[in-house]
Amino acid sequence: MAMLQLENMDCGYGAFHAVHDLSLTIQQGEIFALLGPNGAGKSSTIMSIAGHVQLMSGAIRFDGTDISSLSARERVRLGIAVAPEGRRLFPDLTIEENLTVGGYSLPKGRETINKEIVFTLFPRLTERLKQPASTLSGGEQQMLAMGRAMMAEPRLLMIDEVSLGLMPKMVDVCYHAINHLKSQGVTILLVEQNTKRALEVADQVCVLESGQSVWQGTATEARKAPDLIEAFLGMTKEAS
Amino acid sequence: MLGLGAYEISVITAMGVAVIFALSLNLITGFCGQISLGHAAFYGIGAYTSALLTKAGLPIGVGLLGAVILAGLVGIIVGFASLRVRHDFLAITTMGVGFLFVGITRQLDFVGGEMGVSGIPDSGLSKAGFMLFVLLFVALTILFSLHLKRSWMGYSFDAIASDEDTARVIGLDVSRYKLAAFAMGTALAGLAGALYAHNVRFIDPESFGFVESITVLAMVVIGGIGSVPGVIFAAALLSILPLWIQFFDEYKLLLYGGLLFAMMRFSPGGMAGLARRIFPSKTRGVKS
Amino acid sequence: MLYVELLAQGLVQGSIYALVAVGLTLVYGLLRILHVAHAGLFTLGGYVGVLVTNATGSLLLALLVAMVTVGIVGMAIYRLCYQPILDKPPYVALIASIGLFIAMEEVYRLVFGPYGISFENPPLQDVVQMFGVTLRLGEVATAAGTLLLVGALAVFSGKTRFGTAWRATVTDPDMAESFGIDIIKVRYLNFFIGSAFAASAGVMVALLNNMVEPTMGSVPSYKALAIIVLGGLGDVRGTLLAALALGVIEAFGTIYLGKFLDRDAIAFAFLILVLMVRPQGLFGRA
Amino acid sequence: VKIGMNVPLTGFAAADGKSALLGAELAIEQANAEGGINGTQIELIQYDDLASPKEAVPIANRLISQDEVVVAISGSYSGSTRAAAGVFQSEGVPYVSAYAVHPDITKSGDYVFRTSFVGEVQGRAGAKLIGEMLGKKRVVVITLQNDFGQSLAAGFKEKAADYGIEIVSEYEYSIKDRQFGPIVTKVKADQPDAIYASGYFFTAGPLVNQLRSAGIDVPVIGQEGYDSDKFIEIAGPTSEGVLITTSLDRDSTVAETHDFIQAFEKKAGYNADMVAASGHTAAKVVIEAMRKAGTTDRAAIRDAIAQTNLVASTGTISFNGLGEVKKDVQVQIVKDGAWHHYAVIDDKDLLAPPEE
Amino acid sequence: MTTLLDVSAVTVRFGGVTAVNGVSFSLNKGELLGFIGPNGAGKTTMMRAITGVVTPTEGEIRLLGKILTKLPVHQRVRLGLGFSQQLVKPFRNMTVLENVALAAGSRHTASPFSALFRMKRQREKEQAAQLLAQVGIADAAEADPSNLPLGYLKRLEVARALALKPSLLLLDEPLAGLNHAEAHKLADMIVALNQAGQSIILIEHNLGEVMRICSRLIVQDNGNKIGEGDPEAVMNTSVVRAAYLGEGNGHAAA
Ligand SMILES: Nc1ncnc2c1ncn2[C@@H]1O[C@H](COP(=O)(O)OP(=O)(O)OP(=O)(O)O)[C@@H](O)[C@H]1O
Ligand SMILES: Nc1ncnc2c1ncn2[C@@H]1O[C@H](COP(=O)(O)OP(=O)(O)OP(=O)(O)O)[C@@H](O)[C@H]1O
Ligand SMILES: [Mg+2]
Ligand SMILES: [Mg+2]
Repeated sequence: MAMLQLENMDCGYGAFHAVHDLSLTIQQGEIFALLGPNGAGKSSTIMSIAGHVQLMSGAIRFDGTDISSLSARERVRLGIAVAPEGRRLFPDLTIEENLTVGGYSLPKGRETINKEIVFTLFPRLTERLKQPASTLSGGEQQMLAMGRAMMAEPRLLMIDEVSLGLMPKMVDVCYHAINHLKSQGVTILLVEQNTKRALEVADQVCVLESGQSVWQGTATEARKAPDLIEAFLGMTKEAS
Repeated sequence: MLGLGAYEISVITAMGVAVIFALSLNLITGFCGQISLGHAAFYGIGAYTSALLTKAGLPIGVGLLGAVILAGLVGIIVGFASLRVRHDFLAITTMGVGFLFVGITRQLDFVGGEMGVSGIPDSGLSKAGFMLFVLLFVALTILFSLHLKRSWMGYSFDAIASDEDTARVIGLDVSRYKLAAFAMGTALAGLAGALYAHNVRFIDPESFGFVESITVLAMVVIGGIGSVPGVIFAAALLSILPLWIQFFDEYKLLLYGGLLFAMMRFSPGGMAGLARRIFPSKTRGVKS
Repeated sequence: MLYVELLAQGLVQGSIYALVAVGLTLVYGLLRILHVAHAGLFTLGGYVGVLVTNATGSLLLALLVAMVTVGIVGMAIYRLCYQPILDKPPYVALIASIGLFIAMEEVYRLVFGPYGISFENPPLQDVVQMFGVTLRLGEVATAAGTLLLVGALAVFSGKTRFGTAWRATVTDPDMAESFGIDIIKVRYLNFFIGSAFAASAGVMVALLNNMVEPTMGSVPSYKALAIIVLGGLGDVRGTLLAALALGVIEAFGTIYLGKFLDRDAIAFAFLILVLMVRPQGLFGRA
Repeated sequence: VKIGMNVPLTGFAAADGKSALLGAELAIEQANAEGGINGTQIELIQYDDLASPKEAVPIANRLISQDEVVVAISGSYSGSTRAAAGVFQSEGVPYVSAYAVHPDITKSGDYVFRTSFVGEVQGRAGAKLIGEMLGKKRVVVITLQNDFGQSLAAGFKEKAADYGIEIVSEYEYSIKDRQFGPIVTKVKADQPDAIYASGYFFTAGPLVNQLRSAGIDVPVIGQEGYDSDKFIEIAGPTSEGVLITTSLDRDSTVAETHDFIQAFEKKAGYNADMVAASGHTAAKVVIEAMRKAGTTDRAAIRDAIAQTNLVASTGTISFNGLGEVKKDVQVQIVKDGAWHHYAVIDDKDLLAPPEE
Repeated sequence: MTTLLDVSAVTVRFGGVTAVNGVSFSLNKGELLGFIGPNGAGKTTMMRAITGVVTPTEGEIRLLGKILTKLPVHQRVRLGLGFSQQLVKPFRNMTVLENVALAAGSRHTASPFSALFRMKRQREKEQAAQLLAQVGIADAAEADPSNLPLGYLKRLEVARALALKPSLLLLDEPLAGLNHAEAHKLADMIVALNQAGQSIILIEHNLGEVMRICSRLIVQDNGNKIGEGDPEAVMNTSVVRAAYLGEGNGHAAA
């Protein structure tokens, strides 16, 4: 079943269109990778689904209903959570409090359970429960951002730049977490610069360039089409 | 007298003083990003210094010079405080400096205490002559402001106003720049205060209190913080607004307050922002 | 004994400061606005308090009416005045707020007259003796009420889930919303509580002076700013302690330093001294 | 003919400005009803000066050069009156201050007059009242920190010893204060026989109330700043017995004063106070002088003002060489919730205003 | 070979947390040193200690023999440190070009007084334009940094640091947020700089690029130095593999 559908979506800032006429469909339970060079409009797409970047035309359907007029708060109640670009943690709040806010849309009872899950995935966070988020290292912040989004028990989890600033071992941990979530039935939309890594886990792929979709298909197809990789993702042979 | 009546001359003189005063704060707050809620203290220091020096028989030139120097020196001291505290903490610290100034002058007998200083000598020029004298300083202040804005110092101020820590990372000695801003801005405020003293010829502590500090900040913000033409325009306008709207009688101050509010509410960029909206220049974006 | 009495007087004055300043802290904490017009709401509270008491004879009712109406006016001010300029630099809101404050004072003068109004039968004028200190009932009620209200608020904002949500809204409203926090509600509630506190202070001051005047808010308009800075900006407990400390400093200062510095100058001299040693305020985090 | 006036109509001083303006208007209406000045009607031109020196200078220039007023009066506070006086003096326009107390106002020159007491004079009268008439010797002085309070205190202290007064201690407060807890506490410990407290009704009302609530029941002596029904309203029953030195006698049998009190109440809708009477007196002084001079020549009018000998609402007015008023001091007391006659001090030597 | 930077036994503590624990290393002129380690290992903290944003609890840092430890940030920059931060911080009230030109004019801004008498900016703007082209964001020269995607801002940071003509360039994760091609290009540029004589310390998690371009590696974990030397050799030690690399994935190490 289609969980999320973007229909001819245009979004942007003021008069500036960051994304034009984007249509895509994400199925329940799959991992969808949004790829493309800097400034392609990946983050804008995610933030528009989350309700923060202005939708200019088109529709965003979640479970079949158009949610484009809903506020960000109503969207999280439907099960959409985001780990945004730049993490955007609450800097003055401690790790623990950041997680509490993550679970704010749920009844209080779920909070403890979900925290356990996050701590199992990212044990590093347990060591620093009372440390303000602003003083965490880059990688720790990334873990907390993912953990915070997981606290909302989302049905659709959007992660912008999964492996940004993470050491190789930590990248593994994060992808492990993503696979784990998938196995729980969570749908995942991810943005990733590490194309190779993304193609390993994704089911579907969309490549954006200058705000437009230039290629869509399954990850298997993408892996089998080196020209495509060459053309759109900018990977050169020697780097891959 | 240039075809102007005594009233027009006194109005233009008052406007001129206000313009110098507002531009002096614009150096600190507009250019360097250091908000001050106690700027009237330096205006007051200038006024008192020149008043007392000239009353002691010294020529007005010495009075003005003394005002500039003393206000600037005290400004540097307060500038040192700005190195410790930032943003809103700085705003409130400077506000405290303003209250301290008033509190101290009230009790200091040799500056007249509560009674203030009256019988301050006039410039020795005619009313029109003094107006031209003030306008000369206005012109110099404007030229200096424009020059500063275009110099590398103004460029560095921009960086400090935006992000002090990053300014250090590109090698700027932020402390010295901030001190320089305070020294220049407060010295100019001292000049404005001295001119005020010789114009009104009576000063008392209350004339340099919190209300005056707020008024001058309002001039800067309503003009469009950092914009030289905007601040000039706003200072000239706000300084005579109470005289202009006399016919509103009882509703005068209500109107004044309402205008301050409405200006910020509907044109947060001040007059400079308003002008930009009316005459838009080309907008900047990624050229791709 | 004299010292104890001075201390008591200082604490009473401090608790009035606290009631006004806590509202300001809430607004500052949430929106980073130096909300000078807050002092105008304090005055409005005083007017409503006196008018309702004179009409009904009940101070308690008057207090309640003042808190609710002023709370609502506070929300309206947020909606009409601040919300549209939230994304602008802070001094924009500061000047707007000052303009609003001037206009409010003038409205009070035009509507209620320049001389101010008083209680026909001032309540709580009896004198009580406690621990050898003589206080008016009104003063005792002020101090006790403040501790109760501000204490409850401190617990609420520090310990509860809603308090955490409130603090999250402070730094990143968009993200807070993305996790289900109703930021509009948080802000309205914030203005309501802050303004209601100011109103209660207004009523108590009206009672202690038996007078409200249009310019009653002029001292709180800047002193409350000093207090929230002293308290570390945005922290309820810090504000309470700073307000009490300032009240006590002023009480002793008026007697022993009054010849050299006026009350405001004493307060600000203290503030500057503190900030030079602790730039983040008495109770602020570095 | 035009009379100019600068007066605060908005802002913190608006209450006094309103009284002063209404008082002056009343005097002009009365004069116009009697045929104005030798047949010509008088017009009052007033501007709001916010009680600020900065505003007062252009306003004075405007009154002189645009409105071409013949004389001017001040219904404002010291700062703006002092600043405007310089302009009027240098342009040779007679200027009469209604109730501003700053000693330097009349020192601006020979065109500047004042119909109210300088602070020192009233302070001396206060010393006589306490030391001699009430026979109290241990006195606490509570001084308002402004020109008014300072000059009162100076006059009081100057004469205190002459009347055998010992000043136990002195406290100062700011015009913004309404809460006097610490001072009251300390005064209680001082155990004085009487309290000499300067202030205005809006500071003195709370002060007296707080002194009495704390159980201090020695006499409190104030001055014309208290002189308003508002004082009694604010201090409530605790105002009973408070004495002040002032210029307006509520129980006066002098027709001029009596009539003024009634006419003012009719015009304003509230009871006359010292400021209203002073505004009325200042206007009346310039009107009488213009009548006597019989010309609009400013120098002639100035001379006529200097020669004034006039019965006005605030007593019989004449000026000394400096332009300071010579008149008796009224002592009023609060009885049964209203101001009433208590005594008159007419000691010419004691009340002699400064000559320079 | 001259020693450019000498870090000896530096420890940094924040309250109870020891972010850097007695680390020593040195850097020769002309080197391109990779500084790697797990998340939270204290790399950024070490860099901040070098630049003066944090004060080491213990230890000493020298640049060309001169002790830096007591100097404020801007003086260290003037002695020849240039750095690009992990969290980007552009000046938001000027264009991208102006951001870089201001740094390029650092000789004008050494003292406020002399800055007041210098006006011309043309040369610095040209230099800035050149640097922007070098890092690959010439198209954004006139843009307002607030509207730029992260990938651009990262490169703006690098260009601004380069504009200072530092004798030692510190780069904290400059490649993060860039895609393969962009990262590769920027890495090539770093190599080119290095070959032109620029000494560089590079903090980076993009191991592929690190292994490709660095001549020497230092590995830090939990505040402690756990490895140093030739990249291949270092990466093959078991401590490093355990701490840093994932469960046997074939990181295209070189
Ligand atoms: N706040 C903003 N205001 C105006 N324009 C913006 C804003 N944020 C982004 N843009 C513009 O929108 C376009 C798309 O940016 P977006 O951040 O969505 O790209 P991205 O694909 O996420 O890039 P990256 O990989 O660098 O994160 C860019 O041209 C950018 O300049
Ligand atoms: N001000 C601080 N207070 C408390 N702990 C801090 C503070 N600053 C940093 N830390 C801690 O010090 C450790 C080292 O942080 P640092 O930022 O140096 O790591 P890093 O090696 O750069 O990591 P990353 O690769 O994730 O950026 C982290 O665990 C961090 O939480
Ligand atoms: Mg992005
Ligand atoms: Mg780091």
